[in-house]
Amino acid sequence: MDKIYHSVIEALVFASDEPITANEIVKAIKAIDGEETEITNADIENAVDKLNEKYTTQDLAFKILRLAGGFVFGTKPEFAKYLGFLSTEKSRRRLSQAALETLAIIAYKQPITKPELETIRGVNSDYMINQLLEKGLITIKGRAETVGRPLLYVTTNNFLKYFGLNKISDLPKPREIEEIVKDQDFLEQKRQLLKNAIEETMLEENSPAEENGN
Amino acid sequence: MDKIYHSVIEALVFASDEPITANEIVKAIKAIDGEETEITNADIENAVDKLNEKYTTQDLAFKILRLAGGFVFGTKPEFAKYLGFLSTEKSRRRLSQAALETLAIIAYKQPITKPELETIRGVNSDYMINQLLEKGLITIKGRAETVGRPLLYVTTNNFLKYFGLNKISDLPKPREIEEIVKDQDFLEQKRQLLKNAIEETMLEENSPAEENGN
Amino acid sequence: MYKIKLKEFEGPLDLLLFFIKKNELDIYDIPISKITREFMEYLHLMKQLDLEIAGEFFLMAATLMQIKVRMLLPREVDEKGEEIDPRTELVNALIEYKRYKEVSEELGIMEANQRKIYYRGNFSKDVKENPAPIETLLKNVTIYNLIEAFKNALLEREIEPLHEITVYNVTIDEQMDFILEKISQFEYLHFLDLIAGMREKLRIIVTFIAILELVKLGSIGLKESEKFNDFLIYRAGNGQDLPFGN
Repeated sequence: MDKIYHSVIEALVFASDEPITANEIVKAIKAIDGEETEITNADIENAVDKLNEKYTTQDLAFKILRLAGGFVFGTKPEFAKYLGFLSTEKSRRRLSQAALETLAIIAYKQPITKPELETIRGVNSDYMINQLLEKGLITIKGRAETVGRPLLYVTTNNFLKYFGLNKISDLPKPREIEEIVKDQDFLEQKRQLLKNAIEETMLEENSPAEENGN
Repeated sequence: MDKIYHSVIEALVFASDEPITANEIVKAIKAIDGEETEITNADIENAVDKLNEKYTTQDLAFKILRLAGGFVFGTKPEFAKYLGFLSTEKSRRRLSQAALETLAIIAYKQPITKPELETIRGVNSDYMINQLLEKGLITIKGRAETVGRPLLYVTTNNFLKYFGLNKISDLPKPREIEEIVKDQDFLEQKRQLLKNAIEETMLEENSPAEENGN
Repeated sequence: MYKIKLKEFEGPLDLLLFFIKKNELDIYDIPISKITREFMEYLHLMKQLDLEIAGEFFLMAATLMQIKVRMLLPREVDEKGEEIDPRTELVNALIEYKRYKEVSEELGIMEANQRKIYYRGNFSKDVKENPAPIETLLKNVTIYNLIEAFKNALLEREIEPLHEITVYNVTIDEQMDFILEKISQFEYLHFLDLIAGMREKLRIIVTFIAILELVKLGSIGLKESEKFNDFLIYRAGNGQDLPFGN
């Protein structure tokens, strides 16, 4: 790829208000310089890496991020305190624990129906689904083929952007069940068990029959 | 002025929604690092010149411009032809909103004539219909039996694919969404009150749970 | 003793996990009567505070009681002849829920990190030649946006809530009379003027159908207007022959 295209790619990413994909960049360049222009998505990826190297060397306050499948310029986190002064947008409320929990389940289980989601959460989730739909973090994608054909929910591009992810597979993996069980937390708890058992016996004196379960 | 402030200024100009003035930059820095920080409007002007020198030397595709008494980043004019490929944020939003509205009405009311569509939208829809036809999201399916026998528009398979639907009856009913919203705000408020009340009670006194529990 | 700051409980599973952690219990060997008692006491407290308790908590209470009873009975066996622990289902649900609860905490950290990043704010000085808007028609829109757009398009003209059925006292015949009466006063009538005072979408539609009917009967004719989305209505030859009721 021609050296000049580094600058064109830089300009295209810089001038785009949303993450721009390698595809779109290639399309833009071919639209101007002709379909025969030799440039591939891989060239774009390489150019972005080279550009970022330059920004690091030159100590620029921003660099190109890979977000929601595209490229976008973003500031380095260390300037956040100064930038917070500018904007009211960032002061918007963070997501509640319930919203994060609902999102996590939808993100990993997508496409997922409301009944499936509610089984895992153990609570009615109408309100949360509505909130997340309104915030554009999830959307509806068709219907399940099960009884009643309930709507299917999936996460959106906005979800990726909101959490700084490039693609859905970049999500942190939930721990396997065995891991959770082997977890330090639980090992510790096992060690505590003896102690607890003694305590419980003392507490349970009135109703020893009930503790068959242990 | 501290060298670090070059980067802070760079970040502020980059992230500001409006052209940012030297005054505002000074204010932001002093707000974070203290009123006694030695920094003047002239320092800002100098820093911007230095930054621009760096962008030129490094052959970057953008630089800081002086506009309406403030600073703003802009890409160099030589890339204008490539950037034409991206539309500006505002026109994109407007376009997308109108296209979406037209498409939504056609999807839910199909088959529908242009007069019917325009009665609902309240605006001439020639342009939008053409755009959607061109994109292959809608198509013509015969004529209505009413006066003038206007063309009937329906959505296409492409439309289904775009929205991840199997068939048109998979479209969520507006009422299904309505039901998710219903009364949930009120319930949520109640839930919040409940949580606060419990938190306070448990913090302030030995809860009855503890006493009864043993 | 109990002076721990109670976190938000997202539901009965969350509450049970809290009890398990607080009492440092083994999730695979939950002392069911102890935890049932704690759970019931929590519900009791909520009731004392005169707070509404979500149905899911009652359901969980019932489930716990049921498990408790089954713990006292001889163990059922599965097809392999192995004893079935009555707690298994609950334990699985708790672990599954815990997995996502953990991840949601990570998502919270990612959210916090992402909020430190700012994107470019002002694009006004980027020179762009020949913008190609067609390429960005419907970028990043989803079904939800589609429903929203549909709702908004209809709601703009609607006063009453969607789910309320209102009977409008408007018929096609009435609107035909109305149009003929109007047209008897003026030579031309703008469609937009005709519907200007109408608030309900249904009335406009009925009026529209009435116009089409009158055209079919040859009572009125339609003509292009200089304005978009408007047309002119004019008296046609045999219009006088029709009864208008006055």
